[in-house]
Amino acid sequence: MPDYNARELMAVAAARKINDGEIVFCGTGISMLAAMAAKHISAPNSIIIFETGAIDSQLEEIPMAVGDPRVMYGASSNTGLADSFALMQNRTTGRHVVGILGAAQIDKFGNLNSTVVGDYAHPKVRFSGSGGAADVASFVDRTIIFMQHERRKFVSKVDYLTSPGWLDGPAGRRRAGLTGSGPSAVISNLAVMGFDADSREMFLEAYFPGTTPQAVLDHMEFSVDLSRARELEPPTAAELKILREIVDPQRLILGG
Amino acid sequence: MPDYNARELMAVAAARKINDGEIVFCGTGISMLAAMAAKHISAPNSIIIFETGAIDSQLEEIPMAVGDPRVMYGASSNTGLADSFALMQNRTTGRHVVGILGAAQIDKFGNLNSTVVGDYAHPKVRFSGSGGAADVASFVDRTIIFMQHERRKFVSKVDYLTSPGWLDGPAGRRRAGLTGSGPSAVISNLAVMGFDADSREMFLEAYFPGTTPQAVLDHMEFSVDLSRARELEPPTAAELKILREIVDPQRLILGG
Amino acid sequence: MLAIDRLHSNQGGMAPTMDTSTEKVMDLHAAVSRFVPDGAHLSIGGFTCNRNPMAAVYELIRQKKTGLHLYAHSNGQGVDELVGSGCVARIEIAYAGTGRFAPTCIRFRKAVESRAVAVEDYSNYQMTLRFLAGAMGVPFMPTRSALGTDIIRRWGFSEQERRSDPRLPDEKLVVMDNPFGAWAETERVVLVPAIRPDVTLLHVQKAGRDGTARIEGLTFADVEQAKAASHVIVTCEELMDAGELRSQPHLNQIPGIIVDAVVHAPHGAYPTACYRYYDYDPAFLNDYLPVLRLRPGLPERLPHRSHGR
Amino acid sequence: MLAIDRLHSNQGGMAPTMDTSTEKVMDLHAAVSRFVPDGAHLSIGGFTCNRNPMAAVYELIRQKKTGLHLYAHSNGQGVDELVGSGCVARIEIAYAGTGRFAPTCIRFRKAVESRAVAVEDYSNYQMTLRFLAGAMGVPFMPTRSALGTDIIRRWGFSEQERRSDPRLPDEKLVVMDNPFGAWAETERVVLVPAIRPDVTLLHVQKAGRDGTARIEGLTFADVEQAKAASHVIVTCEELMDAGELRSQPHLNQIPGIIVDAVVHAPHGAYPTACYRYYDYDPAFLNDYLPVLRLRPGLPERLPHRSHGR
Repeated sequence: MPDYNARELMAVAAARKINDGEIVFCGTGISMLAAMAAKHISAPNSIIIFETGAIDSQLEEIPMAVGDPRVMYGASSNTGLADSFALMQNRTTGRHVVGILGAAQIDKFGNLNSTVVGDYAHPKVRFSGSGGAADVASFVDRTIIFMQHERRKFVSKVDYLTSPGWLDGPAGRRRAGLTGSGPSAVISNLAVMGFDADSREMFLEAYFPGTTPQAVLDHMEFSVDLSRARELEPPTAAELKILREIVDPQRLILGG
Repeated sequence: MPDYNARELMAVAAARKINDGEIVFCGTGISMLAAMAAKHISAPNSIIIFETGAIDSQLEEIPMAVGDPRVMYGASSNTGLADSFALMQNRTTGRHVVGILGAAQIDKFGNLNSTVVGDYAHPKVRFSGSGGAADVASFVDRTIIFMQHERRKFVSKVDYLTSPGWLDGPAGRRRAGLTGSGPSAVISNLAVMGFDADSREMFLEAYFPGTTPQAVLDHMEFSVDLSRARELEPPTAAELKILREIVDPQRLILGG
Repeated sequence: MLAIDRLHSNQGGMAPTMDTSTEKVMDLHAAVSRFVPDGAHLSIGGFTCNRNPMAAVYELIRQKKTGLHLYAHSNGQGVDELVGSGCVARIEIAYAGTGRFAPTCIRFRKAVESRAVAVEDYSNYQMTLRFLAGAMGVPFMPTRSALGTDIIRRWGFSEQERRSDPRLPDEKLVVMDNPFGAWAETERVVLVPAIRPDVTLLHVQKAGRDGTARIEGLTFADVEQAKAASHVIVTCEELMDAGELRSQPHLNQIPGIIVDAVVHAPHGAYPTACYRYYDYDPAFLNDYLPVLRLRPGLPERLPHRSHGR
Repeated sequence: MLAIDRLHSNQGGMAPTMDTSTEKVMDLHAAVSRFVPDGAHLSIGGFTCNRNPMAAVYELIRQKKTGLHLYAHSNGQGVDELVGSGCVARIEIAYAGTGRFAPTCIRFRKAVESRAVAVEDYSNYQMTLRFLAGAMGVPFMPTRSALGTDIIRRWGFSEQERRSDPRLPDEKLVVMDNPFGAWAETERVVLVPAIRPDVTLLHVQKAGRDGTARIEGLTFADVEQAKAASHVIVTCEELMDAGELRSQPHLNQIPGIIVDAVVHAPHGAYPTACYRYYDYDPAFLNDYLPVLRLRPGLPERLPHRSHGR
């Protein structure tokens, strides 16, 4: 079995979650690797879009931000924010989008906070804010969330609900007026979490090789069902080769 | 005094009504001549826009329709309908637009019908419909209207109110929620009509050389104030030269 | 997977699908038979005498489509041919006319007067906003256009007809006080409902095999009409490798993923204009009127002159 | 007539004007002093590490502007420099960050934590729609974005502050049932209010002396921000004769009539990127963070490195 680091494992775990024919909404960093890798693994007809206006990017070089001019390379069409988010809100195209998001805090229903720690009016810590995350989480039919697995990040209640997950449970989104579905997976540096089809609560789907279900739980403020947990299948040699030789040969995101 | 035909007189009468620095919304035909002539007569910094998306057209050749590719020539920007009407609805730019319109029927408040004669559900005669006229008449601060002076066209009540004039009087537009002002002039093949600053009712401002106030009235179903009427100053040699040699040397619109 | 494989019925219309495949070229007959059933809600691009998708329109006529529900802002020849050929049952429109040629859209007018088609009137901007709302996936857009007019007061389709047809919104439009007070110097707005056509037909200058499309010159409301639709058929003057178009993605208004069929149809806008390829044909458009008066039953006679199918 | 001659007060803001003249070139000092008074409502173009109007931002800092009300979607370096230099009193924003470099927007964060600036949060699309509403002259736009979240529930400016300030809408946003039933599969929408900035600052690749401007590559929300504003200052890499730009009007997004000042400012987006002219400067952006930590009081030290004013 080949050696790999946590980022490689996370990128592969996410890439495996992308279905053929889907539109992948990418943020900066590891989500780009996952989207690019997916096209070479199991989703050759998936396409990549950016909120900044690039539709069906070919991504020759890895962009350092979604505002990076590199996102335009080989796109089918290239405009601006208004068109890009309209495509996600439109039900013909939007329901085919899988959004890849990250956040500072997540709760058991996959609601995300990327705004503040503490009270909104008197924050202890201020983050960058929603960006397009609240839009994507509102519009598209499913999201995949990247997180660092820490107790202060997997919290019982997010300090500020920036991006809607399943809100307060199965009927939460519908009651709020949201049409798409909520998060389908959380991929952390320790595990892959799913969301129960009935309760919409987070559960442990797979733990990374070298850790245990209990170790994952120790890094969370709330508890989740462990009964369905299995050890994640490590990246194959073929997957790692794609990631290392095609997607990020300079290891800009994969790191040293 | 030089000879001239009714179209030349109408074009000149309208051109004189265009102020410097205004944006002229043009339709097809004689309104284009008026807008082009105005730039050479008294409004060098006026500009011409088309609903089809051309902003600040230079119009080398006379377009035969607002959808004609010729409207794009030398424009500052060229897009589509959404941008063009947004510019008219926006209060920064919209309040500088003078719209030139035409219609099948007009009433004393300058309300226009370009949709049907007879009942809407069972029309005796169907016309082309609003096009952008209702939009322009709703958004901009003033309009100039070209009409053929006939009794069945200057009517007590329009069969269908397509484009708002002053609606039912001075407070009509405000009550309906419209922000701009209504029509400022009607230019026909017999006369120039104004709208009273208080009552917003049509009055005879000037009759064409060769006709009389009473003759104008004979071509209308409703009566108007004649007390302010004067004979229209005929086109000057300079105005006719501009029209004939610069604006429409092939007499495509001016006719034979 | 071809989009056609995923077609299934949805409230009597066609379900929206999306196609990320890279090969969507087919002939006009196939495209129209696959994506335009009788009774489809259809929109066509272009404006008066410019870039009407005439080749596709004539194919609809050849295939004797009936019961179409047509959406148009200012459309000329395309609307008149479809209405005159008996393809259209209902039409929502702002303007029917070609410009200085056959400005009366005579067959449209006659059909409305004889009540052979049901018509509902809007303004150009209202229709544009309705397509934009469809493209954006929202139920309506606000505007001040036509407040106080019969466009607001008179409906072409009755309340009963609307409520019994799930493909029509229950209201023609809704007038509402501004919930933000007088913000934007606006006391009142009219909300115009989104249009979601089953199919939009566009004629463009350049298209790629993957559906990427480039319009040169005026875009009218074509982009909004395409993005609002469940299916899009693009006819083009030049069929190109997608890579060529993708080397300048900022010039492409239509991303390939929203397109279902790409048809190579040189002169596909004739007798209307196609910027940089050909002008409108004034002789044809002038002849149209007297020919129709003489031989109203022969719409297919004319198109043969150009693209001969 | 220069637009400046027509300036007059309007609800404490600057009255919208329009300028059809063909010569709008001035230097940056003149443009900023004329069109950006203290307390102005300002929006700046660009996105994270791309095409921020940095030359204009540094000029605002040099002129020690105070009390600015800033509107931004995802802005990085421009926002952080303005906030860090004490120019900004209030900010409505979706995201403050530069991307992989100085992703924390440290001075913005610190200012919010210490309550040196008042902040109100929206999403990127909401901010885009708010600029679009301003550009379209309507009071609001509808969307489903952020329903059920604290973006809807938590306001940054109090109801009292809103009602006493005619330049702010009375509501942050309004949630409303769809008046068209479930049309467009939507039961509820949030209406986001139009933004009408007093001034928008844009940096573009090419501009004409008449204000006509051409953006190459991603346009972000620059076009909407410009059209929404009462005044527009455009800085450009290349100052061109208007005729050159007008020979390809479909490539120009900004018509000259909405622009008040054109400033020739090569490298005017540095250290952020300007497509086809220069990339972002990773060394500068990496240095920014430690330099700020050491010498937080010296924002003007850095820009000298590039355009040396």
